[in-house]
Parts: sequence; structure tokens; C-alpha cells
Amino acid sequence: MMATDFWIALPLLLLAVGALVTLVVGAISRNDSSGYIIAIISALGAACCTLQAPPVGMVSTLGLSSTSTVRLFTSLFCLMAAAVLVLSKEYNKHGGNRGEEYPATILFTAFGMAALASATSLLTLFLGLEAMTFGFYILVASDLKREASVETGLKYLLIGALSSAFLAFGIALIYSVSGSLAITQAMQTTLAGSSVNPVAVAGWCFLLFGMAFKLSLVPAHLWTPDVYDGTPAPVTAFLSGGSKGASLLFLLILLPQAADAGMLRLPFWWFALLSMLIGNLSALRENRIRRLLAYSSIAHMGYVALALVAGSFSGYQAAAYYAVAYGVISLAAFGAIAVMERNGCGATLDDYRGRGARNPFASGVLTLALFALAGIPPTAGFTGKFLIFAATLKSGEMTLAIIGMLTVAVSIYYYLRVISALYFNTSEQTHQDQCTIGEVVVLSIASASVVLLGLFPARLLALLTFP
Amino acid sequence: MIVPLQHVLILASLLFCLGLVCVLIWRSNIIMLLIGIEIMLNAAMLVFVGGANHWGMADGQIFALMIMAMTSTEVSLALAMVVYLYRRRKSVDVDELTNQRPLGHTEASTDTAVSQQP
Amino acid sequence: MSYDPIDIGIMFAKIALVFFVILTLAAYLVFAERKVLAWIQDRKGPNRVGPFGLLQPLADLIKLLTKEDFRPAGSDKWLFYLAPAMAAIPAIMIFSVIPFGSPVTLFGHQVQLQVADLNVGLLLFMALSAIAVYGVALGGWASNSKYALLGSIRGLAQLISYELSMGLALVPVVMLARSFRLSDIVNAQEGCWFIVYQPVAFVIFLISIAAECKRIPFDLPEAEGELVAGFHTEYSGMRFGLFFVGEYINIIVLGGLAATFFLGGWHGPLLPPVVWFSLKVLAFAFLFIWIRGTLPRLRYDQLMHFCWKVLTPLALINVLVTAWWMVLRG
Amino acid sequence: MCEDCCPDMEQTLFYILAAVTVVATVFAISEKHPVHAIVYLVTSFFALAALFYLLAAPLIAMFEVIIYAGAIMVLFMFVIMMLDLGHPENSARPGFWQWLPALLLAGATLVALGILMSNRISIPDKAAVVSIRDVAVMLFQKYGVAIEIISMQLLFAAVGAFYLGRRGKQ
Repeated sequence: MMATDFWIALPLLLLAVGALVTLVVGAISRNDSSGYIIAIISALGAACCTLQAPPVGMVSTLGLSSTSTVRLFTSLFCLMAAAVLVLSKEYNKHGGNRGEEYPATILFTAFGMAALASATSLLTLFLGLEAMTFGFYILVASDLKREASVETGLKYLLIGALSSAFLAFGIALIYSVSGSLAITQAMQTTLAGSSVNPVAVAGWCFLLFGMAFKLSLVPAHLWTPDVYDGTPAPVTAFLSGGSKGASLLFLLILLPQAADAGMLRLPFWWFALLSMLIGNLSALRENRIRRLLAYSSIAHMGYVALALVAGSFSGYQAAAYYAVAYGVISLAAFGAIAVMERNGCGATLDDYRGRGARNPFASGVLTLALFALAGIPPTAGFTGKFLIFAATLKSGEMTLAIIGMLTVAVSIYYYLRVISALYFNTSEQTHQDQCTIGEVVVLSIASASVVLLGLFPARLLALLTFP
Repeated sequence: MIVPLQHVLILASLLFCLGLVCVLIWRSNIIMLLIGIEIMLNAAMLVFVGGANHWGMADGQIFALMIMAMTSTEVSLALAMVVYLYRRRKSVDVDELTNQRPLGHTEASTDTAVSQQP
Repeated sequence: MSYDPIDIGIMFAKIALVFFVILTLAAYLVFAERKVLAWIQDRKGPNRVGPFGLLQPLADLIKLLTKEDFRPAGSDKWLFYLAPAMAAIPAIMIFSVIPFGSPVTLFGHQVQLQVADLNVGLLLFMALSAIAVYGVALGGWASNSKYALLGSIRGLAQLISYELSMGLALVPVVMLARSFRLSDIVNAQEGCWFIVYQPVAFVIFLISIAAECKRIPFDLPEAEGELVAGFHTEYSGMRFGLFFVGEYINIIVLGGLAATFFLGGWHGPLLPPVVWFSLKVLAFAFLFIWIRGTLPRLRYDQLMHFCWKVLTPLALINVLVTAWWMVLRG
Repeated sequence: MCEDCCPDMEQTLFYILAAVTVVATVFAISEKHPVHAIVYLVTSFFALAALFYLLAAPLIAMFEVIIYAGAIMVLFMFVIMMLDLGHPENSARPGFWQWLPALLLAGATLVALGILMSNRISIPDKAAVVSIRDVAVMLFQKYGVAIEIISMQLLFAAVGAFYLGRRGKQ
């Protein structure tokens, strides 16, 4: 193993070793917070390593790549894990959910994401995705006090296993055509443009259907509201931001390698159309805030699919930008919800009435995140949508772009409903909610990045390069 | 290669479809649902092994091996969840796994003497 | 693979020989067990049928064959009939990969004294012993009886757990021999038996196969003090006989495997290879009987804890140490 | 086609085993009784393992039996026996309306696949034999990272199962 190999593998190693150390320390020490602290340190350390790593190209001995995109996403996932750990520490203490397994599993999930990000073969890519999903099965079910949490975990597991079966079959068909698991080779053989192989087409259909489950695109979206609703709030933040981001990255690693992705235009077209319409329209009727955000996430994945319809470099760049932006935004949104729930807030919109006065900080963050989701200008949500629609229009998908813009306009209504519930309903003032320093720091950083990403997208876009 | 690759692929798709049918018709029974998913994954493994044989490379076999390991983790976790839920509500019906229903809703309480045993 | 009629004939002859020897040996192992136990407990044992009671196995066979074949009400007919076969057949099949003697030359043909020399022989053994679990599980479940069900649940847990430690104990053997093929493993021990390099693995393997045979001190699935007869409580006649014989076949086969993996298989000075192999197998069989005569039964939780907290970690450490040793030695 | 001594026999065996696999799977999924379904499924996996052996993957064939038939299905069996789920009369048999969409969907997929695959695949037929050693070398050298990922996942399967199973600390 050479030194560059070591540098490239270091974030992965840090995350894995951190998870193991957390488990061991948790088994020895009686105090839960030591586990969280070790986990946070190793996640941050992994993020720093990713930023420090020398910019070398592909390394053949380990089969891990280290392009700027890869390092951007790896550090994003690590930072997100650290943020979620900070948020969970207080949330879990409050909910009486003890144990070192939780922080260790968060690190493991981040490990899966990082492995996925740096994969150069379909095997590592698939296993990274599965490891991440597997971590989420445990995390979703982690609230043992509530039966509903384990129920949700089981449901998520069944859906996840089904989707991984589709994914595995799709990859198998692609392999049987290309004869290689290396992504570059497999993509160039199966999406070659001329002389399309029917087996490859079938493989891609299965693969896309499997990914539709993971991304909750419309024909495979039904699990999303239930899972978002039944999961501990910090985990929802990670699930919404991290898992969607990693699944998008899965597609973004594969698609740009193809010589001609034109044959995938049609499925993405339908995914985009249905997700945008059904996601936004279902959210209109929803009264529980997490289910509302779940439908909104379906709609946002529709926008990303729109960017993939474009199929050009700018489309992929827009999709990657949106993955980052959506990750940060949902971290802010669900982080704020976690803070509020920790202070005894219920699940429906009615419970959020008057929260703006009781908890101005969390409400402010939530409002900002909702503005970003709605696509109000100075935020990352606006810039992301702008990039997506620009790429779509450039590729000539006029109808779809116009439908997309209309659904964005519709979506503003239900985001505003939440905001109006927060601020424009007076309720009896009882007491101010408490926020810990960690929560304030995390939410402030997340909100600041939502705005900064929106104002200065160029720096980020420069990092998002695709072969 | 003893048979053309197409025949392997057709057999695998047949198995995959059978697994899918199993998942779709036994939506309410977690055990059968998991079995259906296992059948689907086995179909994927068959394709990988056939492909590995066709191309004379070991990659496909390794992927099949990894699928096995992955699916065993999934099954063990799923069954742990089933046991957890069963201890609390005496049912393994997926239709009851909706958060809107009142919790503790039980059905067809069976003899539990066995579950107390080691 | 060539299809010379003489080869095919030799193949069938080998299969017939193995069948005959194993079944006879199993029957006489029952007799030997009764004799040895009697000797340990200072009594005479069976001595009425034939000279020194030597025809006792035959009498037992006749008794089992003429007994009523009984099936409890509410039992699952097909599984009830299938289970004894599922317990006995894998045990015999495992013997097909065991080399029981050095290759000999017959009619100008080189003949391996082994039914099938598979390149994954060791894994075949693991696979078939995994299948053998179904005999216990289905037998107990299909009987529709509480004792049988409890016995088979225990049996399932025990067999899966000990299969793990057994597999881990075999990993160093594969690492040393660099092959899954049993004839390669035997040949690799020509100079020095693996028990010298791997005493820990040998002990773990021995304990695990005692548990796989469901013998005292690990006979929890059929603990007669608590569960009447465990998973085969409801069986009678020849179906019970199959379970019973299957257990003794298992002893022979696992003894043969222990000899193959750790004691150099058929290697040995002076005596012909086949004799050496038989001696080793019989020594293991005697060891099992001896253990049965002297040790008490474990409690169920002790049984599981012993496997998961002692044997498995120990086997893992052993694998690790062996790996380091092999890396350092180069 | 390989120039092996007896391709016909192996070919016939392949089709027989394929038929056994499919038929056993059909029985397994239409069986109301979970234990019977598992027995059929073990048969199917056994036949599938033999198919893998014929397709020159003896390692996968053996692990198929050890892991699928010997561990995963036994785990199912264990849970069924421990939770006493072997009473089919308690679970509703799926009605015709549950069968219909499933069969339609599966039929459509199957027809599509059949049409797709009946076309000749224009890929070269390289018949190299993959030995167990090749698999091992590639597994531990080229795909070392994959091993690490899957071993972490196996560890966390144990962690998750223990976590769900603990009662004292709740």
C-alpha cells in the first residue's frame, strides 16, 4: 500500500475505526456522552482528512477514486454525520434512548456513504449503498421505547431490501453484458449509444427502478411519509439529507461515464413529471409537518430527476449542486424540528402554532429552511432550482420545465402554511424553549451555508466536475 | 459454457419474477415477503455466476458472494425486528404496521408458551 | 472425467463398499457403546444374543423393523416422514469426500480411495452438515408435540452455533494446506500432522463435533431428563432407527473428518493406510463413548455461552495468530 | 460450447436442475404454510447450488448451501418455531384480487424480458475456467475494500440485532 492509497483511504479508515472505538468505549464506560464525543471527533477528523487529501487521480491498487467531487461529497457526509450526532446527543438523552450503538451506527452509515462516494467498481458502489441503507435500518428503529419506531424500521427494511434486489438484478444484467464491474467500462459498454443491447436496457430498467425506491421517486415513493413520520428527528435529518444525497451520487457516478445516456431520458422524464406533481399535490393536504416535508422531499427528487433528464454536463452539475443544497437544507429543517420536538412539540401543524415566539431561534432556522425549500431567492434552494431549470431549458425540455416551475409555485403555498402557523398564531406564552450550545452551533452553520451556497454557488460548482 | 448465456438469463428472470410475485401476493406476511426478496436476490446471483462463467472472470462470483453476505445481514436484522414486535403485539402482519392505527392492536393471540422458552 | 466402464464399475464398487462398511460399523458402534458404557459403569452389558452378545445389533434391527410405525394425530404427514431421512442421508453423503486410504492400482487403473475428490470437499462437508440441521428441526416441528418442538428449537440453536465454531476451527487447516480439497489436506500432512501446528483448533473442532453429534455433554436437543427424548420423542420403528443410526453414522463421519483434518488422514508408519484410517476413526468413536460415560450434561445457557463466549472468540484469535505466523514465516 | 468430453450430459443436467428450481420455487411461493414453503425453498436453493456448480462456480455453490439453505432458511425456521407462526389458519390467504395484479405485473415483466433476451446477444464467448484460487486472489486483492465494507456491515448486523434484543436497559 502506497502513501497515496493511505491518504485516500484515511477518511474511510477513520470512520470505521471511530465506529469500532465508539462501540468498545461504550461497552466499557457507563457514560453515554463519551461515545458521542468520540464519534463526533472521528467524523470531523474524517472530514478534515478529506479536505486535506492530496489531489491525486485514480489509484489502481485500492480501487478508490479521489476526485474533487468525491472529496466534496465525502466531507459533506462526514460533516452531516457530525452535525446529526450533535443534534442526537440531546434529543436521545431527552427521549431516554441510551446506548453507544447509536453513535457507532451513525459513523457506520457515514462510512457506507463515503465508500459509495469513492467507488470505482460497481461492487464497491453497491456495497457502499447497501451499508448506508443498512445503517439507516438500525437508526430508524433505534427508538426502542416507541414500538412505532421499530415498526417503521421494519417497513423501511422491507422496502430497502426489495429495492436492493432490483438494484442487484439490474447490476447483474449490466455485468452480463459488459463483462466487467469497473464503472467506466461497464457504462461505456451498456450505454454506448449505437447498437443498444436489449439485456443492457433491461438491466438499466431494474437499476433505475431500484434507485427510484432509494430516491423515493414517484412510482416507488409510498414508504417515504411513513418513514419520515416514525423516525427520530435527527435520524430523519440524516435520512433526508444524507441518504438522498448518497443515492443521487450513485447515479451521478454512473451516468456521466456513459457515452450516451439518451436511452435513460424517457424514464427520468416520467419520474420527474410524476414526482413533481404527486409530491407537491399530496403535500397540500398534509397536516403533519414531517409528512409534509416527506412529500416535499419527493417533489424535490422530482426536480433532481428533471436535471438528469437534461443529461448534459450542466444537468449533472445542477443535480449534484442540488444534492448538496438539499442535504444542508434538510439538515437545517429537521434539526430545527428535532430541537422543537425535544422541547415537547407535537407532530401536527396545530402543535407548531405560536412556536415562533416560544423558540425564536429554531423557528427562524425552520423558516429559513422552508424558504429555501420553496426556492425564495437568496437561498441555496433558489440557486439549485435556477440551475436545474436552466439546464432543462437548454436541453429543450420546454414542457417539463414549465410544469416544474408551476409546481414550484404551488409548493410555496404549503411551506407558507407552516410559516404562518409558526408566527401568525398567538398562543398562551408558557416559557421559552431551551437550546444547547451544540444545537445552536450546528443550526447556525447549516443556516449560514444555506444562504452562502445560494449567494456564491461558483466555488461549489467549480468543485463538481464529471469525467 | 455449457449452455448459452441467454438460457441462464431467462431462468434468472423467471426466478426474479417468481420472487416478485411472492412479494406482491404475500404483502401481509413478513416471512413470505422476505422469502420473496431472497428469491429475487438469488436470481441476481444466478446472473452474476452465469456472467462470470461466460466472460471467464471471477468478478461476478465475488459479487454473488457479497450479495449473500449482504442478504444475511438484512435477514438477521429483519427477523430481530420481527421478534421485537411479536413480543409486544403478538402478530406479524405487515398491514398492521401503520402508524395511524392505535398501538397495541392485537389479533389472533396464539399460544405463547413456546416463545418463553430459550 | 472419462467414462471408461471399469472406472464406473470401480466407482459403484466404492460407493457400495462405503455404504456397507458405514452401516455395519454404525450398527456395531451401538453395540460397542453399550458394552463400553457397561464396562465403565462396572456391569456386563448386552451378552445374551449370540456369542458375547455380538448378534445384538441384528436383534435390534429386527425389533425396530417389526415395530408399529406410528404417527401422532395432528402431525405434519410429509415432513414427519421426510425428517429422519434428512437427518441420516447428509451424514452418509459427507463420507463421499473423505479419503480413507492412499491411492491404489486396480486392473491398471489408478484408484483413489475416496468416492469423490471435490475441489471444495471441505465446504461440501460444511454444506451437508448445515443441511442435516433440517432433520432435527423438521422432525421436532412436524411431530406436533411440545417436547419435540422444544427439543428441535434447542437443536437448531445449538447446531447453528457450533457449526460456526467448527467452521472457524477449520480455517487454519485450509490456510496451512492451501486447499479445500481433502486429498490435498491429507497430503499436506505427510511430514507433520496438523494437530502439531494447530492444537487449539483441534480441541475446538473436537468439542464442536461432539456438539454436532448431539452427544453428551451437549445432548440438550434430546435431554431425556427434561424433554422425554427431545426432537424424536414421537418417532417409533424404523424412522426412529434412522435418527438413531444417523447419529452413529455422524460419529463415524466426523471422526473420519477429524482424522483427515488434524491427524494426517491415512498417513502412518508400518501399517497399511486403510488400517491407520480405521484406527483413528475408531479411536475417535471410543473417545466419544468415553466422554458419554464420564461427563454430565451442560445446562442450556452454559451450552450457548460456551460456544459464543469461549469457542468462537478463541477460534477467531487462533485464525488471526495462524495468519500472522504464516505471514511472518513468508 | 466447450469441447469437454460430455457437454450433452451437463447440458441436460442444467435443464433438469433449472426445471427443479423453478418448480420448487413455484411450490414455495404458492404454499400457505411457512414451514412447507421453507422446505420447498431449500430444495430450490439446493438445485440452484448445483446449477452454480455446473456454471463453474463451485465456491458459490457451496456457500449457497451453507449460507442460504444452512443459515438464512434455518433462521427463518427458528423464528417460525420460536414465535409459533406455523399456523396458516391464522393468516389470511391472499384472494384472487391480490393475485391478479401480481400475476399481471410479473407476466408483463416476463414477456418483456423474454422478448429482450430472445434476441441474439452479440458478445464474444470467452471460455476461460475460473479456479478457486483466481476467485480468492481477486477477492482479497482487487476487491479488498469491498471485504472491509461487508465485514463492517456484518458487524453492525450483530450490533443491530443485539440492540433490538436487549431488554434490561430500556
